Amino acid sequence: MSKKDYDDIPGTYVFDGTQNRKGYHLNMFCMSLNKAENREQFAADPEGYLMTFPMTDEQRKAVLDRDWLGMLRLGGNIYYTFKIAIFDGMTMQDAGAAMSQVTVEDFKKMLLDGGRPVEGNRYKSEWEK
Amino acid sequence: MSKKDYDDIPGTYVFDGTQNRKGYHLNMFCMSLNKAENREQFAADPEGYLMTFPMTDEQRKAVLDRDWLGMLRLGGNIYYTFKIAIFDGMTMQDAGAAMSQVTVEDFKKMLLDGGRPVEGNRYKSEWEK
Amino acid sequence: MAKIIAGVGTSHIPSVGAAIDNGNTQQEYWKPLFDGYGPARKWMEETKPDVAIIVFNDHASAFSLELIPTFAIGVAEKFQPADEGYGPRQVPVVNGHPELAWHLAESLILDEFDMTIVNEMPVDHGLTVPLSVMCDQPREWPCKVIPLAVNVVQYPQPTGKRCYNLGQAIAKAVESFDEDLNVVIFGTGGMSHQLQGERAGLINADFDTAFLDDLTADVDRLVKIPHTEYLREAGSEGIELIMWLLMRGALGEEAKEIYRHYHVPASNTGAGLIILENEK
Amino acid sequence: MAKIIAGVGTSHIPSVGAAIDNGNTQQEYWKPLFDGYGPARKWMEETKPDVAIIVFNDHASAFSLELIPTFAIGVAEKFQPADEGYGPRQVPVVNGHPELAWHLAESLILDEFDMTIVNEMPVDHGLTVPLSVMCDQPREWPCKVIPLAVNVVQYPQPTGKRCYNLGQAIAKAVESFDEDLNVVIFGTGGMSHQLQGERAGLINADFDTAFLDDLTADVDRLVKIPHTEYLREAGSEGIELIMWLLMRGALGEEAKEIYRHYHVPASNTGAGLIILENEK
Ligand SMILES: [Fe+3]
Ligand SMILES: [Fe+3]
Repeated sequence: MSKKDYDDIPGTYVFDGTQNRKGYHLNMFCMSLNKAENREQFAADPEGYLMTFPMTDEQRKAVLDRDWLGMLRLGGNIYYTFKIAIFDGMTMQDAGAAMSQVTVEDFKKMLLDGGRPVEGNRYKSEWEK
Repeated sequence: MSKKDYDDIPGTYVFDGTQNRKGYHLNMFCMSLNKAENREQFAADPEGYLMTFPMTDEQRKAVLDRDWLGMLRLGGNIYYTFKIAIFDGMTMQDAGAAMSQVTVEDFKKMLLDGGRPVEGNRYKSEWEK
Repeated sequence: MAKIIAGVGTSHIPSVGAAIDNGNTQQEYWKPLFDGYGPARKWMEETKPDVAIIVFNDHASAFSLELIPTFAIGVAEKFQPADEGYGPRQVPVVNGHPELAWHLAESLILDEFDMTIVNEMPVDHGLTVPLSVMCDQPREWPCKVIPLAVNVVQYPQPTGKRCYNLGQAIAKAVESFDEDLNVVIFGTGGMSHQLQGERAGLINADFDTAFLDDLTADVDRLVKIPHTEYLREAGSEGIELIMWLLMRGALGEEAKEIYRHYHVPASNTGAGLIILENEK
Repeated sequence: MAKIIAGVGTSHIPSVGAAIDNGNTQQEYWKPLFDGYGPARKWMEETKPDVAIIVFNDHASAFSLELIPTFAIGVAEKFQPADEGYGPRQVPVVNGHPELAWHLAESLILDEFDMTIVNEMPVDHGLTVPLSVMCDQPREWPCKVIPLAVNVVQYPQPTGKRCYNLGQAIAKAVESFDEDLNVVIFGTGGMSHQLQGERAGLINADFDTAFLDDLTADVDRLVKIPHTEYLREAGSEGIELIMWLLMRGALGEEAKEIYRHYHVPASNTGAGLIILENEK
């Protein structure tokens, strides 16, 4: 796909058509967890339940490993992958800490201090320094 | 609902919001006949199958009686109610004849002769003469 | 660079599909209609488009009253023929063009058309009959297809003007796609017909002929036809003709008519077919 | 004649709903946020709107990637709270206003907005949390609700400009409804937040404050903010703020700010609330 002007935002996975195509079935699995009976099935047999969706093995592994960044890279959409976090009883802070690879305490503290500042976080080039 | 400028077209049931609200469940029943298993159920027990939809008794009766005009008046949409005609093995000419209350032969003949003319059929007032 | 090379307008009558599927096209009733399809099929074979954008309406097959999109674009890899109540038509699966479809969806939304993006959609006679009209009975459809479904089932349909403008935006979006593709756009449905009510069977050949004429002679007039004029003059289902305006909008102003066929009756409908080519 | 009397902008953070549902609003973490909601709730109680048009986004609850409408208007009698994965929120059912909703749907489509009309839609925190923010925990919601769902989950979202224009068309449509109704419109979501990726936790209070200011001081600037600026400056989910522009478009140019509250953090989000009133 063509280059987009949002490609240079660091640490951000814009869910565009390319990501949609990659992550379609991964996200549809996530969505299925809206239903209590599906949550029960997934709890009882995670691997077996994942096999009922035509996802890639890499996507299934990312789900089983709770590799939150991996899921985004494989086409996951945060509004969908967060359903797995809900399933696990995690909060948005837990998920945010995992994706930004800090402890939950540090992540919460950053938010109490006003959140991650935009300064220094606008462009990939700023992260490469 | 407010008066519409299409209200004066004779013999025509414009499926607007008012009709949608009236006929919603009737039409959703019709739509269900897209599925083979539902067609089987409807064939085996028409009344029982109709009771699984929250339609009015009047709507159920119109379906059972194959009262094609009645269905339109009760909020049916032709793209939906035609599913019942398909179920019955009827063609669009059979349904057209029933709704315009002529024999199928006469209806087909009218079409072969170029169809119902628009002259004399534009306004309700033309039919009232 | 991709480009739209031509537009096809054609009715999408279910019984025309059935006549093809059941081998009845040479019967007395159907022969005059299918004789007229011959040259169009030849044109299609020679033109060999890479992609057909097919503007059609769903007839309570993929969408129900639960959710009624005004414009829905199909971005999937494949679209299966729908079961409309008789079992699915035995025609080839419809292969999509997800790259171009996503490019269109993204361009159109940023261009302020409020598209619904659809990943799963069985396609009914509205889409498969035009393919049969233009391609007969191949083992595989000869091109990729991007389905563009327009609501005509629920009043109010989008205006003819809005459809025309969407066509223009599609042409622009196709031209910004970075691959050499020849694209044909189909506008389907119509022409005059009324399926419902005591007025069922209405056909207005004068209206239809003027519509065919003005696709090249006076597009402005067509774009301004209000809904009630379609309902009154072309029958309640004649309003499907707005989909032809979407096709027309995607062509250049100077597009030329290169073929036309009109026949009454095909089932309850005035059956039209037109091919318009852009300047090369 | 119906009229839009005011607009409310508010974040729709799930954990704010949970804090209310679990009786935690007086905890140290939540108290400053909820203290600021007090005057807004009082305003809501005194204003007693008949109908609230709530502009929100669905978060993979009613809609999935199967079908993504850009703008969907709910015309049903009732909307049930959705199960988002924890079981549905224990809040009252949301009662619709089908007459006004259909009037809006018909007017907007004829006005060339390509609405999707929805008859069945469970509503998630995007809609119910704003009701809780403004009405606390009543046995019944104090007004009818027309849900207007905007796609923000799939890029590209509609532009801020398009949202603003839709708001303007809604105001016009409301005014042509033939019944005396006081209508409030809610724009929900935002403000700055990023839920995903290595940059998760981004909050930009300066951006948010300028946005609140310019809802009265410089709407033009807001309407022109491109998607990438939202993504970069307000975080990838900060783009939900386009829904506030839809609300703003439905108000008169001279609308006045009568209340504002802003607090960081609420979960991972800059939580904003604003009330704008039309001239009487
Ligand atoms: Fe059709
Ligand atoms: Fe949200």
